[in-house]
Amino acid sequence: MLAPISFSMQSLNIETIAPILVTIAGGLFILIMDLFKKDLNKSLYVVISLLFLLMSFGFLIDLSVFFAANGTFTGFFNLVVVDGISLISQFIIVGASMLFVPLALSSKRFHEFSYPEFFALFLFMIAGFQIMVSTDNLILIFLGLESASLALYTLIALHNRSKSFEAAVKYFTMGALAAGLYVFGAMVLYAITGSVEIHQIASILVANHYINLAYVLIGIVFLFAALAFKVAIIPFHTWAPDVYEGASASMAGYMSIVPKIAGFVVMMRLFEFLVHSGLPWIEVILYASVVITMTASNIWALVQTDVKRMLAYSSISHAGFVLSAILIGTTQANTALFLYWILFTFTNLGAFSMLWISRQKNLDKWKSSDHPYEKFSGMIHTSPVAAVIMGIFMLSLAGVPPFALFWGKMYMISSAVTSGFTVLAVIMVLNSAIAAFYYLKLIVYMFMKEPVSNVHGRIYTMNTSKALSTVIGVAAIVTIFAIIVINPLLEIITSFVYNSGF
Amino acid sequence: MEFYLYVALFAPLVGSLFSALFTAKKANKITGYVASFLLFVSFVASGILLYDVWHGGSVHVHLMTWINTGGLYIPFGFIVDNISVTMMMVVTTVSMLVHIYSIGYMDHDEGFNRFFSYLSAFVFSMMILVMSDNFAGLFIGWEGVGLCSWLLIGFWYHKESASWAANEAFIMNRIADVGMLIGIFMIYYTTGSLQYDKVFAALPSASPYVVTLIGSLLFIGAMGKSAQFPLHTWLADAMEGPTPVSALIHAATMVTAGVFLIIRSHALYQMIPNVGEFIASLGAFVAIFAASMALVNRDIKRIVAYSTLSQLGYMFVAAGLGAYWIALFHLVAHAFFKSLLFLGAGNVMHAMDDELDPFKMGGLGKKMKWTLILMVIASMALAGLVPFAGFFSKDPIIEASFVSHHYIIYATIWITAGLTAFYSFRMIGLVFFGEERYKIFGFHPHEAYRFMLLAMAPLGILSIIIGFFRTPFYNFITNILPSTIYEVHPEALAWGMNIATQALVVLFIWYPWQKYAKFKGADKVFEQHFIYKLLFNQYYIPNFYNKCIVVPYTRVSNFFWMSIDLKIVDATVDLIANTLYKTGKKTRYVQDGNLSSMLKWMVFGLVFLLLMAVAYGLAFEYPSKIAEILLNLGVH
Amino acid sequence: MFEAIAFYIFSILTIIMFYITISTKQPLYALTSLGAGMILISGFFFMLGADFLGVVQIIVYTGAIMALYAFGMMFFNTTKEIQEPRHDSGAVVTLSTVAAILVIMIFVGPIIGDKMVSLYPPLQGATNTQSIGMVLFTKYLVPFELAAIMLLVAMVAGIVLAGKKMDRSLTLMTEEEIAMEQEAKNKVLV
Amino acid sequence: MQDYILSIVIFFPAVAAIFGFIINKNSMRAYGVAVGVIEFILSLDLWWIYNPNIAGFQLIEKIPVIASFGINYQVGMNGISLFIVIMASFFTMIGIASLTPTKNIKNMIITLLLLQMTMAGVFLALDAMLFYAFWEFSLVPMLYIIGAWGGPLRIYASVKFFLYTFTGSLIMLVGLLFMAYFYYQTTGVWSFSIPDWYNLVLPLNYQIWLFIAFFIGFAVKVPMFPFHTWLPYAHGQAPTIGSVILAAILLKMGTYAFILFSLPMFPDASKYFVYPIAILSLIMIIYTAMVAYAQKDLKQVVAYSSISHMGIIILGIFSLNIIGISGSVFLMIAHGIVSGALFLLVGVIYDRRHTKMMNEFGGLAHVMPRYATIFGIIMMASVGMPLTINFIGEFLSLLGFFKESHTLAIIAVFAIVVGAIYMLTSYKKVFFGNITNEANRHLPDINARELLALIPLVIIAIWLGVYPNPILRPITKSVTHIVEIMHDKEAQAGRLSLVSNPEKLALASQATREVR
Amino acid sequence: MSIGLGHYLILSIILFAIGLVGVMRRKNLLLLFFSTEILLNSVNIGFVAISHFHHDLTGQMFALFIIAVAASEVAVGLGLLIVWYKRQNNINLDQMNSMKG
Repeated sequence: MLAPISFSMQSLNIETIAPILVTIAGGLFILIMDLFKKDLNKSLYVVISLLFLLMSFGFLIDLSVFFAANGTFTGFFNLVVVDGISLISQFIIVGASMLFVPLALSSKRFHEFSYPEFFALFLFMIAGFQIMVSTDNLILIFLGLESASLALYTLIALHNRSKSFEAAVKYFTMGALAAGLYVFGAMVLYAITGSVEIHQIASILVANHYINLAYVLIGIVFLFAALAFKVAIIPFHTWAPDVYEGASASMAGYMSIVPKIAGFVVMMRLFEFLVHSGLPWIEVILYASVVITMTASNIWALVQTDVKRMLAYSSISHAGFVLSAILIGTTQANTALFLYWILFTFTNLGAFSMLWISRQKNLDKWKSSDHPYEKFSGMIHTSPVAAVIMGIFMLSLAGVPPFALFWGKMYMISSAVTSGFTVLAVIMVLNSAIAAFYYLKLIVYMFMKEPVSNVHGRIYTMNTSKALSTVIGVAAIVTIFAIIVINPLLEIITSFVYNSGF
Repeated sequence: MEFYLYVALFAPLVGSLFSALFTAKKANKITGYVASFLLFVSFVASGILLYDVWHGGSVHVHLMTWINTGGLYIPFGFIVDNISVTMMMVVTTVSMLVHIYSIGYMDHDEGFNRFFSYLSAFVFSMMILVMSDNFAGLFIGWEGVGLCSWLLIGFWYHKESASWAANEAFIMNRIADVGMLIGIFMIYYTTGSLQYDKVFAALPSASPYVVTLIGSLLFIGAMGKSAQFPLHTWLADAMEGPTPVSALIHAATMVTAGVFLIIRSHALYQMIPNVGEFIASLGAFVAIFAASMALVNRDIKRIVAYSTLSQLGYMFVAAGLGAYWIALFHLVAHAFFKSLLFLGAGNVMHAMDDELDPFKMGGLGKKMKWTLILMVIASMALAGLVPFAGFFSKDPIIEASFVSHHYIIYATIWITAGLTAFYSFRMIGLVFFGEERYKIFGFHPHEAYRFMLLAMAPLGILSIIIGFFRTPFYNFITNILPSTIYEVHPEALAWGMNIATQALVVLFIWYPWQKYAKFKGADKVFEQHFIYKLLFNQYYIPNFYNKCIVVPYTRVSNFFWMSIDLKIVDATVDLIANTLYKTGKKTRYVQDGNLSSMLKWMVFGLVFLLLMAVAYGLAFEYPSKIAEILLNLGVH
Repeated sequence: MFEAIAFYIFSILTIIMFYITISTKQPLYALTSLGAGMILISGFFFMLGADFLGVVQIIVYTGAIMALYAFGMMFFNTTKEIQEPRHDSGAVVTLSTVAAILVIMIFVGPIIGDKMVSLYPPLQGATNTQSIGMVLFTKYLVPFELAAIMLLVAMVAGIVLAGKKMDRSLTLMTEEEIAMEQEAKNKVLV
Repeated sequence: MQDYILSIVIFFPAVAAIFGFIINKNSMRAYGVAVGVIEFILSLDLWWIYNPNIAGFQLIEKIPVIASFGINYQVGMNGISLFIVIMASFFTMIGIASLTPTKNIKNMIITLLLLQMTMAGVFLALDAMLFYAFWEFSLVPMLYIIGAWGGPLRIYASVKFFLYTFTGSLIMLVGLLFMAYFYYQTTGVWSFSIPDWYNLVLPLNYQIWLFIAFFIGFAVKVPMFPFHTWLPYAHGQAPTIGSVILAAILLKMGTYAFILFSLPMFPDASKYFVYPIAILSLIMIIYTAMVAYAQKDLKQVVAYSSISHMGIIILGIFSLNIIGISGSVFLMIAHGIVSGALFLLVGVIYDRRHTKMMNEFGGLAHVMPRYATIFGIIMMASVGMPLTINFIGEFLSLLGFFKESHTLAIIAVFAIVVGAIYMLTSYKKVFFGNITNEANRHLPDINARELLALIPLVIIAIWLGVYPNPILRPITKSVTHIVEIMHDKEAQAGRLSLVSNPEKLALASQATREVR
Repeated sequence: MSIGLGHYLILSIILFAIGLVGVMRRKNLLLLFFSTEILLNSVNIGFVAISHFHHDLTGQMFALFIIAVAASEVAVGLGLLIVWYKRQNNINLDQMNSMKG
């Protein structure tokens, strides 16, 4: 008979997953509530979700304080890691989710928000992403990834129109393939090193001087492909435009931020030792990925006719831009990644929210796509404030100072410059220039064209409500006055990233 | 004395500004009177200054700093010395008279006020030009007179030819100004200053090459302003302006600025006699060249203009040979008689309703006695008959060229003296004598206003008597100019030469008188002759300029714009943008919306990365084996 | 020797089964062969001493998943032969073959695993199932719980997606239609 | 208040613009004029406060913004920026005052005020990032002005303008970041402060690359020869006010930046590149002048003439001596005044006839004598008539460059010929001759509102031509300082280090707030 | 001859390749899902084999969780297919191309 295993509750460090537990609890709470009382208004669920997210946020702050004092710590048999990057990325995930949830309170009714399950799934999804970033165990990453993804597919489909089903099915199928690739990659690495924890894999590989390099690279390739799918790196990006188009604008905005940051954090953990391994192959592959992703998606974004689809391609481009941080791999670059992503969160979520509030249900003119450029023609005359705000988001995305994203871009380019990636820096700025064109296209439509006849300015804010306005207001204010928060952000992120050894 | 200097300088400006106030108003005689009066004031002030300078004084003032930066110091400084006061006298005298004359001449013109504004502005610029104590100030005046010349040539802007001529004059002067400006740069670069005194003190220590260069460059400037070949075409075309303008600007003052520049810089040119010789040679060439064109011209103003050109040639001969005082003296004398000639031509034009072709006139002498007399005086002065001004001013030039052993120059300008007489009296003959051909064309000529004639009278008197002031002038001016005396030895030869010249002149007065005073009809045979055509078409030089400079310039400009700027430079930029856009258009259907192909893309990406990984992994693992295989394949 | 024979037989069968799955035009064949392949895979598990996994494989895959698929097949009415265009199978086969060959080429070589330290060895004297239990409830506690959440998510998702509420779409209805519907509902209640 | 006067000058218009949103449409113009006047008075106040004894920057304000990355809000002025700022506010003022009634005048005025903020910001910023932020943001209002109120091709023109300049400046951004990195390498501290950067000596090869990076950004803005094609479109399509500000102020950003960055930071590279840049400038001067001659649209003529003049400015800057640079700075002001006036003048006939094609006109001097006179005066200033403002700038620039290279300067002097050619022919086409087009027969002459804008410009054009000292002296002072910095660095070229005699340069970064 | 880890891995790879081919070829979504199951199953073999030969339980753990994930995926995937089928009345992915470009 086996001896019973015993370990103290203390040793588990249960607080390490406290923020995650809270979100899961939130999801369960909503499900249970629904059991007792049906047909509750969505606003209630929004508030409950917000409250749980807020609690999660509070726990995160608590953990951060602890981290700032004591450095990285782990829980559950070293499975759950609380380090700087997991904390920052969880802040981003939870924060972006808090910005997203109020978008459910649109004045028009859409199908997904009529489900309490929507909010439950949403909270489970957040938990999944939180798990994903706070571990370096490939199994746990996989589980977090899958549970989040499964929830996400459902959330997309719940929008309940054929485009969203199509989007969900496409995303799902490709996600399944990516899952296969991921586990295969994990298998290869496991075969070589006998471990599925990244830091152990790293130390074993380094100890063996990367013997059997080809195996290692194969494993890396499979993992990279799976993660690249998640963050939409070309050629694994093909889901992104269709899914963004099929999903509701609010969901698309959310997708452009949260799943990607989770993916980036995993990539960061995985590639942290590889880019410092001195293997030129890694550098070349990442370099090529960065350049191709930025450039090709920019070029495709140029020719889009639908704003949301354009923003989808632009999100791919931004992801490519940020991937360069992984390539550079210095503390400054990793800091820049998070800084960029925080600023990107506000700007991009703002932009998608603007699309969301202009969502029409049944306008004959624009049946085929929700947000064609023509719809925004002459917006400055009919709905000036909305046009100005949208314009600011576009400028920020294009990287025009003093708006938020410029500072992220600047810091990212600086990190490239500092580490000797001069050509990369130049490519990055040239791509920013290309990107400016399509952002400008929307500005041109909004500010320089004549309004479409028979269109009332109301259509641009048809779907708005106080909650949505608040979200947009917050996003706009942060976008405009980002400069004030950059310094504290930068200091915190730098110290967090540096203290977790990235 | 400073006070008088400022009065002399600024009175014309005040007049100009005063008139300018009325430009938009109807013609008002007041402006003419005020401007003329202020010119008179300026004249008086100049006279006082002359008196002062005559008695050994000299005024040098420093009004204010103009430019002061990085070691460059240029003040608004004015100097009144023997040279400038001479010029001031000429300028103020002629201007004053022309102003008065213009009150009558521009009587019916609606731009009367504007005219006086421009004219006084011109005088002001000219005063700056002659009074400045540095090259920058000189250049201000230089450009200022150019501007006023542009305004006045194009005064009747509704005439296409007038505005064209104005632009031509301005642009051609500008071309010359390039040389001038570079010369000024060079001076500054060499001497570190632009003040005359400092420059001339410093130049001797500069290398001869540089000095030669500076001299040449300044002369290029002078060539433009004084319309020397090959920049001469503007002067004839400038006759599109009102006649008083021609009298003042294109005869008496502005065109002589080039000569003035040489005289002013005599210290410089004395150092470079070879440049001087070139100047003299060019002057001689222009003298005969212009005179030849005047021979056959059918436009009285143009005849006078060519004669001006020719006389400028004389002046340059003198200046080039170092006979600065003679050049200056001829300048003075020429100013008087040539402006008189122009004003006379103006009277004729006035009488003939702006008709200029002398072949349509004839016999005007009966109606315009006074004009005839004045014109004849002026022509005689021009021809150099004893005792008119020309004899005292022009003949010394001929002698000087002889004395300095430049015999070709001598021969050229000697012949030119004859030609001068010829065309002058051809014109007199055609205009004032013979049949009254104008009647065919229905003109009703009349004598000019009394006061206009009165305004001309002093010029007539001066044309007669100025020659007798040669010796005092010599004494006066050689205080600062080199006092070379060109006397032909032996004295008999001198006498002989004088007589020969006079004879030549008389001969060439008599011949056209014979031919044209009784003019019946044009000599058809002669008009078909090659030489006639050549001369009549001004040696085809304007045509040449048009075909070889204006047209190509336009074509090249168009080419630059249409072919280079739009089709290459701009198109390249657009090409980059279009390439990106088209690439996007062509490749966007990589995303064909089919799930199968999306999955294939993923697998393709994976396989590609695998290929890379395996290739690199193997290469990393078996470098020696791969090298061996490659070696077997013949790759080193 | 027995092991080798069993391995090769199982391998060949599995490969054939899965090949049928991906190539047949009869969905029913595909389903059957997939199920067969999965059972064969459990055979490998037993051969490798992973008894627990072998059982799980049979129960979950063949029991649950196959049943779900069979249900789906009936729902979608795909029992008859399906038509699939074959125009671009060349690229497909090339890509996969290249991928396989590449990886195999590498794996023919030795693996460093020989020198490797085992991090979680099976407990001495415990069965496979016991060992798995020991690891699962200590080290892999969090993944285990998370898997539960994941299954909950899947369940909720499946219920929601397949539920009746999805038959009408609020997204596509105008606000007026929604209001009318609401009214009608209220009337029924009253 | 005087301690923060620069910030007030920069941000007052922006604040006013935001308040502008609540102003009624009908009172907007009055509001705009009032704000413009106040801003102009504020900027004149700068001149009053300006201490002529300080060669470097003065009235420095420094507030940390991103302290950990060395980005500060740092502003200050010297004799160079002072006058450009005054000119900018001046043009904003008269631009608003002379605005013809157009649609959406409210948006226009708000945009103009924002533009004024960015212009003041660019010229007063002493932190490279702050500079860059204003530099980039200035594109946005201009984009809107051209794109919303421009001619038929306005969208193409505005987008081209934006993208072209944006691309150039992004490359400059890389240069800025490199510069900061080198500073960090040398001192261990991040800093984007320009006076700090002045203390940095760079090896030649670094200098060359950085110079190129900055050059691309500046050259597009100036615009220099192969990068100039956005300008004719922008000018051709922009509304009058847009062209005026674009030509008068925005183009000066590029040349100002050359003086602010390229010369003192990369003295050796500047020297190294003198000839290539001089040749480009020559092409700009001669070639664009010829292209201007070929134009049929009056506004395009002025646009190309701008490029031609900018060529002289660049040439003067790269004379690398005090005379030339002072002349260039002076010419920046001069060209601002003159080209601004020219565009206003073109706007006058455009308002009346809605066309700018020269063959539509002819004989305008008959019906619009006052207009013709003012145009004539400004044109003469443009062709560099002495005693007008342009002459001094051109004269000094060319004289300065003559010291550097005789041959090239000689070619450059031909600017005065080619300039005269296109200007005079255009003038002739529009004003001289008889009225051929009946539509022009009854054109009203220039009116009081237009005169209000133009007369000050004419007065300035002549006043500063006759008496340039009030602005030439401060300019010279500051230019001398910059040239000294260059010389100090030359002395120890080679290694990445700080300048060895910092006490002299310390003056530059010292916060000197001497109040008169 | 004994069967080593290599054999199992090669089998795993072959099955994975078959899965990939299926994923790319299948136009019927249901059958496409079958192929994804093959992918996961092939990996399972690998994990278990490695686990066996390395005497390490992690591989089996991984395989266990993969099975769990596979089960969840089927639930969600079928749910999605059902809604799609209800709306479009087919599950052929060639009909699924309303978004492209």
